Amino acid sequence: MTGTIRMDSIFTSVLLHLPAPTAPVVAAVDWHSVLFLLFAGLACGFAIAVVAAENVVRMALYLVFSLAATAGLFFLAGADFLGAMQLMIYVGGTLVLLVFGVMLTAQAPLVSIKPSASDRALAGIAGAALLAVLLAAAVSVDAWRKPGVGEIPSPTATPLGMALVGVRVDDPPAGAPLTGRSGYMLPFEIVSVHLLVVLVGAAYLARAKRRKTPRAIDVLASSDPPSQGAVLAAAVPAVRTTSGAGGKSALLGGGH
Amino acid sequence: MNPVFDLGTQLSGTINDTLVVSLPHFRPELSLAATIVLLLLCRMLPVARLLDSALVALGGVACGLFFAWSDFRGMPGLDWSGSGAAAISGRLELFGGLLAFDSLTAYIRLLLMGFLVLFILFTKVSGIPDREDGADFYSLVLGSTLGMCLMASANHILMVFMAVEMASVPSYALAGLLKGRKTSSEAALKYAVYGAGAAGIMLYGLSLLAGVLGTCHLPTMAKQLAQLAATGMPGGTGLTLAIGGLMVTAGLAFKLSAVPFHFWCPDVFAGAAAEVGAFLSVASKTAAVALLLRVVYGISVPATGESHGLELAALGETRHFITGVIALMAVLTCTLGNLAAYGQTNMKRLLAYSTIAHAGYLMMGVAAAVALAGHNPAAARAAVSAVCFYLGTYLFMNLAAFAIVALLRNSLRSEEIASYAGLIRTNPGIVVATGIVLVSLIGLPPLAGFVSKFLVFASIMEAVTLSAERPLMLILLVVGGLNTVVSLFYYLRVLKVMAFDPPPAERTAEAFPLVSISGALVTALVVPVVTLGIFWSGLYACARLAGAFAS
Amino acid sequence: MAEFLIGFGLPGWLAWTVAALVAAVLLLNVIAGGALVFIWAERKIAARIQDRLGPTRTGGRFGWLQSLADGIKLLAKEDLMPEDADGLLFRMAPYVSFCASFCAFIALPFAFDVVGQRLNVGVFFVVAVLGLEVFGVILAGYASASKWSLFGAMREAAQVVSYEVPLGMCVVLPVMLAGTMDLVTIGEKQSGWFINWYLFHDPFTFVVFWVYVTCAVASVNRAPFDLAEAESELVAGFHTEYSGLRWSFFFMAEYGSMFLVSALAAVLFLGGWNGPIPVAQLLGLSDGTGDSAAYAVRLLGLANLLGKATLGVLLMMWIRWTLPRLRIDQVMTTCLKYCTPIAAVMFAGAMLWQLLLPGGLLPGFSRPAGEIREGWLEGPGGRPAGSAAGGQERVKEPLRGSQAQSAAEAGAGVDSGLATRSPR
Amino acid sequence: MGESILSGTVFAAGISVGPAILPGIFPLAPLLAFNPFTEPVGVIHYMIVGAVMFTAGVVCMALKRNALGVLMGIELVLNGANINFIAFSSPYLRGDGAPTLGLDGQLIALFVILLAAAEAAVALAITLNFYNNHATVDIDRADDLKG
Repeated sequence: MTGTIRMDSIFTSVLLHLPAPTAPVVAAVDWHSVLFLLFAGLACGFAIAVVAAENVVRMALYLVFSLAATAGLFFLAGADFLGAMQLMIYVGGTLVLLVFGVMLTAQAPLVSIKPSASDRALAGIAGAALLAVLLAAAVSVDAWRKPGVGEIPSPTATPLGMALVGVRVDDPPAGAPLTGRSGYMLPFEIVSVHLLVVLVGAAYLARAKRRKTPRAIDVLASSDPPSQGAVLAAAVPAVRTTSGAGGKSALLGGGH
Repeated sequence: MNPVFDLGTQLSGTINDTLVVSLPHFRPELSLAATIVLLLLCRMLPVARLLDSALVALGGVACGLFFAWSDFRGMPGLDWSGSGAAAISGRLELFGGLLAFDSLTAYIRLLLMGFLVLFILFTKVSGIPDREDGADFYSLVLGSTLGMCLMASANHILMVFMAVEMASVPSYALAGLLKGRKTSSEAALKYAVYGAGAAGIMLYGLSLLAGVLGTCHLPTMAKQLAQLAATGMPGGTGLTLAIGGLMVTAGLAFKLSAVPFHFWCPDVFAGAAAEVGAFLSVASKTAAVALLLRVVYGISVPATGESHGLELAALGETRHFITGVIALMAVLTCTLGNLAAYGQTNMKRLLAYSTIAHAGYLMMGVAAAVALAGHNPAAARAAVSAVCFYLGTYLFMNLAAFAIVALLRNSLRSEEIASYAGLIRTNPGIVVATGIVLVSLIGLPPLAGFVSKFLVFASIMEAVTLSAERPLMLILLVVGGLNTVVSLFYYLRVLKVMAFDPPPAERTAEAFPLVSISGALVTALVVPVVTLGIFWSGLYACARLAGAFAS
Repeated sequence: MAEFLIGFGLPGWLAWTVAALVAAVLLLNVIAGGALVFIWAERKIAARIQDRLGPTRTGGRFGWLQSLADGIKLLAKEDLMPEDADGLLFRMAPYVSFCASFCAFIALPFAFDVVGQRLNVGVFFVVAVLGLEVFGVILAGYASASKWSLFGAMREAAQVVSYEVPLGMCVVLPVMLAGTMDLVTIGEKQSGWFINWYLFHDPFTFVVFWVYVTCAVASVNRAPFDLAEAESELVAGFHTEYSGLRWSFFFMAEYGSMFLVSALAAVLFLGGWNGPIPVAQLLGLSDGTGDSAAYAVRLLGLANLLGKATLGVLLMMWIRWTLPRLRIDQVMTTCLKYCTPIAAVMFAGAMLWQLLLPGGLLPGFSRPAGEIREGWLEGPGGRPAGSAAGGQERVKEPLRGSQAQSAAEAGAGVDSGLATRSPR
Repeated sequence: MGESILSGTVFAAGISVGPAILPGIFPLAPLLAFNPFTEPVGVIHYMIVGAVMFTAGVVCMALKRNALGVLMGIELVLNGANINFIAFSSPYLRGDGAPTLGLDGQLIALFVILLAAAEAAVALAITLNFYNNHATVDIDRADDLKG
């Protein structure tokens, strides 16, 4: 325990200026388990709250809490870097984006769209069944039911970084097969191409189309009714859809 | 514990593995990635903006095709005579085991690249995308294809998931290509939501499998699984593995549009542009079948080694399970696809159900291959070859079908079957071309579709006689045959409308003549459908080499 | 401290809880006390820049007690909530903001080893948690049921998400130079003369420091990037509808964040707790020479870091009262067209510099030697042992999770979890 | 370890009867015998959290009519899987002799986080596009294509 807990040192060395007594530490409460329970409770509780909530903004908020608590679980499991990444990318990036989307669409009638009671009952039953199956899958493996050995994990940032450039510097875990340990340079590089493509796609969908001169194919009217995004629609090649679907969408389109 | 750790050795090993072993076999993918960057750069520079993005994409893809072809030619044991000399898969593990490079990878990549070349030509002719969207569209298409290439070579759980995501996520955006249209945005939303959900379920299944087996590397997983199976799946691992396996199957089935995960397919095809439909139905399906083969073989057929025989025997039960699941889904998929195609009035929806039905036939072939794997490796190889051959012919058939739909849409402004009525009076050439494609899709001689269907059914027949799955394979055979008969009617109904119904009164525009750029494109796509029905040995030799992956 | 309490016969769990509470309260005081001082400073500085006097009455000529008076006023103020507001979210928002700002302090070192929880991924943790503050603002904007608030929140969301990109790139640069994300080690690697500070490490870090300053100002929503609360257009932006104590929580969060990014800049670029002249080292004092010496050295380090961070906060105030507010498109342009590319190029440049000129241009000033890696070199498997960081023992230390929602569990519980766990 | 204040008094009753009532074949029995305050957690506990999150996500996807709600469900699903991967990778949680993924689990989780971000970006763009065209995010209103 030496040299690690440093808020103590403010107190011990700065304020009290006393050496810490060296009594043996006897604490029967396993704080790791307690913290696990706390974070697990938060993660599960808020996950269920996401399902139960009807207001989409609150759903987003509960999701933030749930995923932040998941980051806590990651820290507890010894995945420090992953915990930080979860907070940074997932909670700080993806969810902000999601909340952004919620804000853009959060008009009064859309904030809480309630599912019907029968849907709810059905989803509840299906969910319970699914949970039972998954729990059975988790519980039935003997090896997973053993308590953790509490082997102290080493910090993972450097081994992760090295693995990402293709060199594995971590020890193979005890009992794991020796083959099949690969470096992860390929996914690290290729995911950048993926992110680029995805950004292009998202930008394409999100940007308003500014066409200077409509093509001949666009001038011919289509049966698709002008929608909310009529500005965008003007530039889209005309393809007549089925008369049935077209009529239906005309009805829907007239509705708003 | 590791032996004495030496960073220098490790690094030089990695560099060697990357530069000398892996990258030379990764050139098609690299050229795709480079083309994507080039496409975006071209848009930034004022001078390069004058360049048509279709040309840039075409250049890059042609490069990729060249590399894929040289890779394929470089495989040992390519035998054009088809005399049955044993082909060798030439299996390599790239990037430290993340990817497998063997004859299947090379073959599927060849198909994908060839498809892309034709596809870009097709989109250039059909006019979607226009110049302004070109760079976006082709970036998405190439990015998605990059993922599909990885699907064909995934050898690691991460790569399985990542490849599926890389292939899918750009496809979601592609489905919403016509972004001002209600149906298109609806199609994109449905595709994205269902696709992401399926990917999530697959990931959970993969996590269970990896957790039980303690590794993420597919061949190692097979080894571990064999060990577990040899000791009788101790401690309830069997249940967990089965649940995990089923969840993975759900994800794969979504990509294959197999029942019961098919419901997105008709809606997406109907809502998205026909061009996107062509891409999804051909490329996406090809890659999905390849990934199915990869995962199924990776898990249930151990790599050759000193204990190969023992492990193969130990995994018999696993293969039985997998065969059962795939065969059941194949039966459902095929039947439902063909039955639902009946009521369709929209050509794209009809082709969507046709795609579903064909996924069913392909899965039958895969089921036969798995059933045979433990009993007769040569027959299993033949079954894989049949599936690969099927994929090759399917490329031309479906691309031609969608091309006809897209080009007719451009001139007739409709994708309804009814609007095709009486086309034979004005455009007999188009009707003949459509007829050839549809008859080939049914699987009637003397067209390409017949040969591929024949090969698959022959493999199932062989599985009936040789494998332990006799009743199941018999069912497959019967269902496959019945389905072919059923499909006859709805394909021929389209032809009947085209040939015998009077043309609609309000039709103003003419369909395109066969002597035009559009007509030339259709001809170029239809000719292989005919020739492959007669001169099929060349493609079959390639497919046989691809089948060698199963050895 | 927990060991100390246990020495008095307290049960372990109680001792750890008390220790955690003390730590939490200490951190809380940094924010609350800091806010008091900084609000007063802001008023004075604003006044001086605008050529007036600022607060002059409460507490004497300089208005020392102005903030305290403000605080009392805020406590006494009626707490209003708009009728259409979403009650739960409206109440929750200030605390979310404040908690995020507060949690980031857990991993911030105030002097060598004086840190709430020394984290192996300290830099990332601080930046990540700081980014969560935006949720409070968004929630406040939404829950207020006011269009001004919502506009402010939307702007904030767009801005913060965008600026995290260049900010992250800037932060990665010192991480690359130090070879670790542990803030304590990063600070320790800059010990010695000021020339060792990463600011002066090479021209690229010097440039990137200013990019960091820009991004940091933007990410804590200070002028000229304070579009979320642009009072000339949006009344008061996201906190238009807030008053009283809840409003003050937003302010505490803002000043806490300002202090935090300044302190982070100090640790990453400005030598952390190491002064420009290594006084302690020249006097022969170090951590090892005895308790009083260690005490003095740490106190000095604490003063150093607080001073640097305060300077950073004052700089932000100076900027605020000098520069006009940017338009939203200018904000985005600054981020995407300037900050991000500059940071990327500087990153590449610093990398090349490390590769080509590892010793630096001035050989006279030697940098602290020793490769600091995170334990994989000193593992048990017969590997060569890496040299230790700053003489500190770096065994594979257990990782204790600690970014709890509140500080209480974060500070302490974890530590004892270890204690219990290790004997197994 | 044994003389825990909490385990000795508060939990003793409930814990000790757990295994007695439930026959050993019922696999949940060891879990009920788990004293959460004094015993170390294992892989199974993380997996339960993962399963609950996954189920919540699936139910969310099936139940919510708001497209953004469905996207939130997807995030939950992916996180459920991620928790599993982390649990399998952790040396802290691994039981004696259990298979473990080591760092691979963390690497996969890392890439899942990245891929989820990419997926969310596209899904969000699609949703906003849908909203532009339909003036709603109610996924049940997306029924033009069921013709």
